[in-house]
Amino acid sequence: ACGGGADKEEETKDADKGEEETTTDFKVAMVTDIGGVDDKSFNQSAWEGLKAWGEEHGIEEKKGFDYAQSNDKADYMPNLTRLIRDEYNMIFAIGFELKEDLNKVAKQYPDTHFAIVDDVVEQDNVASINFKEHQGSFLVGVAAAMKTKTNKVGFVGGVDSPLISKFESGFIAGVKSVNPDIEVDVQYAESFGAADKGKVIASNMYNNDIDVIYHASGGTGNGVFNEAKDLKKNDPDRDIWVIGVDRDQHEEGQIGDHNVTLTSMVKRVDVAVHDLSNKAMNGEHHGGEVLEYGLEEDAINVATTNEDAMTQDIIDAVEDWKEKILSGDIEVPKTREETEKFLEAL
Amino acid sequence: MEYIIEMLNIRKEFPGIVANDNITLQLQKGEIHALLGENGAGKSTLMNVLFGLYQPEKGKIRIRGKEVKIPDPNVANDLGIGMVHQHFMLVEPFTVTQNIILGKEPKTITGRIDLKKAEKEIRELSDRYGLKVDPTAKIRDISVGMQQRVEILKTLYRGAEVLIFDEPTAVLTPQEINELMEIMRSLVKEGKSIILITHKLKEIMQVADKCTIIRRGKGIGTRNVADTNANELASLMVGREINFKVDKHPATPKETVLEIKDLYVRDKRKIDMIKGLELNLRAGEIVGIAGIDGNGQTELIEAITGLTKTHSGTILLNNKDITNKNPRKITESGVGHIPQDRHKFGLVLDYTIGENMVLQTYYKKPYSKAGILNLKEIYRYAKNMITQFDVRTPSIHTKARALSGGNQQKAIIGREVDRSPDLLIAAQPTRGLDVGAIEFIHQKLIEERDKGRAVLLVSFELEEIMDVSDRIAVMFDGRIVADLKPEETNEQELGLLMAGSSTKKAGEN
Amino acid sequence: MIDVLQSIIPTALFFSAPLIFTALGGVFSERSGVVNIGLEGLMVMGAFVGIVFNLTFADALGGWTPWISIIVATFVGAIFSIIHAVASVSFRADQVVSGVAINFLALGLGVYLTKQWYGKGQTEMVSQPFFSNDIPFLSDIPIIGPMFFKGVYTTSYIAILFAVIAWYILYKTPFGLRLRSVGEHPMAADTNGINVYKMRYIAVIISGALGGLGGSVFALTIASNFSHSTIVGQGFISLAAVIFGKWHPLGALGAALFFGLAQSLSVVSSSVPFLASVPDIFLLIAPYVLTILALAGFIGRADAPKANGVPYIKGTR
Amino acid sequence: MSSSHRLFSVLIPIISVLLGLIAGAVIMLLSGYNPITGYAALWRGAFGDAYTIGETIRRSTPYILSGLAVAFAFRANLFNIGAEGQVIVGWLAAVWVGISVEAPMVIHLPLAILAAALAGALWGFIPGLLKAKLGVHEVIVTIMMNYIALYSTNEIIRNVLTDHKTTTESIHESASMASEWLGSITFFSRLHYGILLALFIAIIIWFLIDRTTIGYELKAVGFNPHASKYAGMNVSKNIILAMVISGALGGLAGAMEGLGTYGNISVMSGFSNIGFDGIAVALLGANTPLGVVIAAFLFGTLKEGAGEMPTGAGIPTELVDVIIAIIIFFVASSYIIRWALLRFKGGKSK
Ligand SMILES: Nc1ncnc2c1ncn2[C@@H]1O[C@H](COP(=O)(O)OP(=O)(O)OP(=O)(O)O)[C@@H](O)[C@H]1O
Ligand SMILES: Nc1ncnc2c1ncn2[C@@H]1O[C@H](COP(=O)(O)OP(=O)(O)OP(=O)(O)O)[C@@H](O)[C@H]1O
Ligand SMILES: [Mg+2]
Ligand SMILES: [Mg+2]
Repeated sequence: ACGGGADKEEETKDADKGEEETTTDFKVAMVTDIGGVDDKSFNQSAWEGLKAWGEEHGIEEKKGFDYAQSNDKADYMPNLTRLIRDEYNMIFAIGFELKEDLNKVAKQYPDTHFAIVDDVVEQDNVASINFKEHQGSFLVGVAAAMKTKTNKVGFVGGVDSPLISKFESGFIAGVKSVNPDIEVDVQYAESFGAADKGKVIASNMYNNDIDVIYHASGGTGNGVFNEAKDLKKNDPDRDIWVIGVDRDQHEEGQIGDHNVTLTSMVKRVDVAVHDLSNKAMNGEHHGGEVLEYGLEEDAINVATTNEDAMTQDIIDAVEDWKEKILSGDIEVPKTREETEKFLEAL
Repeated sequence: MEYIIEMLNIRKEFPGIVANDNITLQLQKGEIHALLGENGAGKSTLMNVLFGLYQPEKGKIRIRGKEVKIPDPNVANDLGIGMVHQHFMLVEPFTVTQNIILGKEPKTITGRIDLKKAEKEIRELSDRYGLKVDPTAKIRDISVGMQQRVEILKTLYRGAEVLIFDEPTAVLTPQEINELMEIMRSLVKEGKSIILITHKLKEIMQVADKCTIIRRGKGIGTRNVADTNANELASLMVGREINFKVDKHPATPKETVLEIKDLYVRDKRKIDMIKGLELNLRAGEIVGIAGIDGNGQTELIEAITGLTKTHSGTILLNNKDITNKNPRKITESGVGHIPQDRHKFGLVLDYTIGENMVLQTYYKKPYSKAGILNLKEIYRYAKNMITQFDVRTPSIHTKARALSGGNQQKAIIGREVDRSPDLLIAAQPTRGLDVGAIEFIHQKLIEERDKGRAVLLVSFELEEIMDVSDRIAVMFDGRIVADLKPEETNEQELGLLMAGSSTKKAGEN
Repeated sequence: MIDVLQSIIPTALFFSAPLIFTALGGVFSERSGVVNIGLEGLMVMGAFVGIVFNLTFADALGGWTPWISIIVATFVGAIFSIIHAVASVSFRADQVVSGVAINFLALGLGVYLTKQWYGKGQTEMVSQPFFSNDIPFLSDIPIIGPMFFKGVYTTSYIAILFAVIAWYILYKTPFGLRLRSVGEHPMAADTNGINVYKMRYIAVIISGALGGLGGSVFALTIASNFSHSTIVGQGFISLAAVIFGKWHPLGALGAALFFGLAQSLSVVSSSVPFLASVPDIFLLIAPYVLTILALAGFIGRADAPKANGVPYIKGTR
Repeated sequence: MSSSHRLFSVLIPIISVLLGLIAGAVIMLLSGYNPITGYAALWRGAFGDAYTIGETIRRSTPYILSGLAVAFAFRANLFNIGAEGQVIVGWLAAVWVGISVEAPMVIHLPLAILAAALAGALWGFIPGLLKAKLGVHEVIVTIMMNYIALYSTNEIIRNVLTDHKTTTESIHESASMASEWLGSITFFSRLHYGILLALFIAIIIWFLIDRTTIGYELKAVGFNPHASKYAGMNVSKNIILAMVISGALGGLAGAMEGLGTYGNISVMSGFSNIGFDGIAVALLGANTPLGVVIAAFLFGTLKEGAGEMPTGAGIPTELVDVIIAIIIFFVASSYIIRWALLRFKGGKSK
């Protein structure tokens, strides 16, 4: 680390020196949010992308790429700073929670390049990586609409926020596009880690004849899966489904010979991280830009692992709508207002 | 006759103090043996040694001639030793039965406590020794006297042959004391032996066969009660002559300080505890309230001091209405109060003795100014008080908890008296204290009277009432039923009045 | 109305079960005079052990895995709680402080070992959690059946059964009488020949066992895996249930069920017509507000065991 | 006697900390790490350079106040588990005023700080009132108030302070405690003037507890409500006052975050833990203001230093929680340390 209480000018010079050396060894790192690098979600995905990047270039972990884990909101800033002073050239901040801290840090270290996932930081040295989750959510909505027999589906959100609203909006739009008569029940647990709350909500939803639940709620979703599997175990003939999020959550849905995971809205943070790392290494920084990764970039997917459940007609329908989105025929709503307009137009 | 218990040359040390130094106590079967000594002389310690709570550093204990070790109370129980502690060892929310059987519960085959069997056994025991108790009542609902009978039953239930009573009468009313004396006699008749710790020489003279005296941890000797008298015992105990008759000049009462008119007070259950009470108190006199516990004394004090709301009636202090004012207002208008339960109400035991000295005045100059304490002034004052009132404490920074009962009481009295209140209420001011301390406190009360204060003394001890008061108001069922001069009455008459069997006005003789 | 009950009662039951177990543990400990702020940590330990054991032995033990897992978690919880017992009974520690240490220790150790053993901050999901079942015959009773006997976890009934057993033990047996006496007036118990320290050790260990059980039941019925956020506050809610239930096993049961009902009601309300218009935020905080109101309104003052939180030192008064 | 007492009160925490660190080293050894590398990383993480020192102080700042909040209530024999909720509402209130009021700094900053204190005080007032008037146990009410604070705050951020966003805008400069100068001497750390305020308040609280009639009454009521009532103190008032002041301190801890560290407030998906950690800080500090300040710095150091352990030595940060637990455990068990010390001393003199 830097030696003791040297004054600011000298340290900045040090950092400059680091910048000059980049051409020979380019270093990339990321700061996780509270979820941690093994959250089976976007942090994990990002780290996988970074590892893949390292592998591609034969770089060793901890030397050329690394991550810093945040256990606490208070950790973001020190983690970012630590990596900067360990002379990483490109630093990813994973998750909208890091937005404010990154905003400050980016101002303080104009010579380091940053990227934020899931939010926008308006600084010349920060690339903002956004995903078109609404697109994927729309498509799983289509799948849910095709699958439901009761014409009732549910959405479980973690914490009500603009990001999760994108999931909600896309999902509702997708469902209603297939059949406007399907009811969508939306509930928030106000936590990404409350499995008990997730289970209570799921129990209530399934009890009210909802047969497909899409969750965008992190660990809270464990409770949703848990409830679905429990019902399935007791009554294997009952058709109930969960739609996973971020990763393919097929594994979470396995119960005996059955699997309650209909599909998952896969968000390839790894693709984006890998891609941007490469670009940065080539001097292409995209600072100040908002990079949108979506269906087109293959950064948003719909999982089809559950072959029994994702029947061909569902897959076909999903493909159809995907085409429509790609072609610009439809604009998937991202917010509640947009959803309202979208539904009126249906 | 052989000894049932012999404690020979017992020595017990605590850090920095030798509580028992070479004490010998020999108890014969079927006798009541008194143990006498000042506060802190080492009586409780000696008994705790016998009961297995403490281990002696030196000395032997023989039971029925056989030398024994008593490592814990269980062993003492097995050896037939039972103890009725000074502070009752009763679990308040439990019933009488539960308390008695605790640790030795009869069981049904299912492992459940056999309450029926236990209750039956307790009824039998209590009938045999004349110990009236209600086996199903909760401890917190029964009188102190009954609680003590429960303690006695506890020992009998465990088959005790030797019963130790540690200051059993300190908390009892005169009636209850008489009952206890009866109980002790019947226990002895049934073949039990008793060790009785008490500060009251009268009681020793009344029931004890022998008396062992200890002073400052040392055994002074054993006397046959029949061969001695109260004066001798007292001087043996204290090491000097004790003046029993309280020295005082006749009172010269002046203007009325306290005037209570048609007072009604209800308790939590909305039952009238005080029913139209009338009382006058003048400067320069001590009025003693005589009465059996539970006849409204507590409510009366609480009403005067503002701790309970009155239902109707007026209380005037120096002609100013203080009815239902808050306690602080009342204190400030000139009322001092020595509460009955010094641990609960008199002191903050976790405060130092210095801090306790300003419990009533901390917010006033010079102890604080604009809400800021003047510690220097507080400590200066406290030091002054502890010398003036002979409070024996290592320093003013000692926690009040660490002081002996007598010294705690002296501290409270000092604090209350020094504020020069026009009205000083003293509730049971000498309970549990040794004669030396009692003498001191009585003197102080009389001094206050002579300085022109009105003193209201509430006590269950007739002797104290008779000795100290200038006027006696007998309280029965929430009313003052008699108002008389001590020299014109006797304990016999007072006892009857307190029991509600007649009424009398001063000067009727 | 019946509809609503049919949907809230089963959820309340599974939601409450871990709280009931843990709160019962709290009742034992506090009845003996040892304050147990460490319930949260004991649950964490239970959840950790339950999940790790389940993951490790699921293949070998098959359908018995969850049962054996909770037994092991109970056992480890008991052992873990000895730390609290040693501190607060033998070392005369401030019991609140020691309980707080338990909370830190359990979470720290649990996550540390998870990282050590699994190389990540959270475990996989277990393959052998508890499943609910319908109770034969009883579940066919109209109205009542679906409310209480359809799709319920056996563990929920065990929890209720445990509450009754705890009541029996505490209020009907010599052991219970002794345990309570130690919490009210240890010196009285001591002079009656009861070993105060032993009783308190036993009580704290029982609370550890039940806390561990509660945590593992939570993990194996609700969370399915272990991470730093598996147990977040359930132990504190259980502590509240102990006090709310006036330190009585059946009271604690009632309080835990009340909390489960309030929680499930707040979720269900959104599908109840006249409550649907209530803003979500009010439903969200409803369980907590209801608890406060219940306490303020009709439960009122509760007296803790007198000697609760006071270390017993032989020979002082 | 009293000098050895003073010696013990210094020795015991030091020994506890040492024992905690030794236990941590043993755990590291057992799990195959090098304790020296581990602790070196911890040290670097906390004091490695000006930046980390700044961050360590910054992290300790709210702990001082939340620790004081818990300690203050304890002195009146009240257990305020609700410091967490008080921190959250204080944070919210501070930011709210910071955003919505326009005024010169001399007015704006104190106003925002005051708002935080008031919000926390309100959060303490409710359990205090219920305790004083109805005898409802403060532990349950404060636990419940934590959740109410968390969820209500999130709702207000989303629907009142912002238009369905997760983070509010930043407070105006005039309400900020952040300092460019402090940042500059610590290499852009977020060290802010809050530390001065926190230390100042610690002194005030010390004064309040030990030197004023208010403190005298609060402690008396805490020790013995009956005697206090007899002495003319208003027991209910004192219980409420103790909770109100305690809550206000919690609120101020929130202000440190809202006006100092972050300058805004975000929707939280879980507790901030500043209040919960305050319990441990208070207990470590033996509920005295000076003790709390020292414990807060210890806590801040360990927590801040922990961040460096995974990157610097590959050791999971949770090890620090284990170490903290062991330290607390030994502080709690001071009796046994005292006993051991006496044995040791006695053995030597014989
Ligand atoms: N547990 C203890 N630790 C230290 N010193 C003690 C302890 N118990 C008693 N002492 C000391 O031993 C001495 C004798 O106390 P003891 O309780 O036996 O007196 P006592 O004769 O029963 O007094 P009293 O008449 O007030 O009941 C006292 O000076 C007291 O300070
Ligand atoms: N743990 C202890 N440490 C020091 N002194 C003690 C201890 N326990 C008791 N004492 C002392 O023992 C002495 C006598 O105690 P005892 O229990 O007989 O109370 P007491 O003085 O008779 O008061 P009271 O009758 O009002 O309760 C007191 O001086 C008290 O300070
Ligand atoms: Mg005694
Ligand atoms: Mg005594």
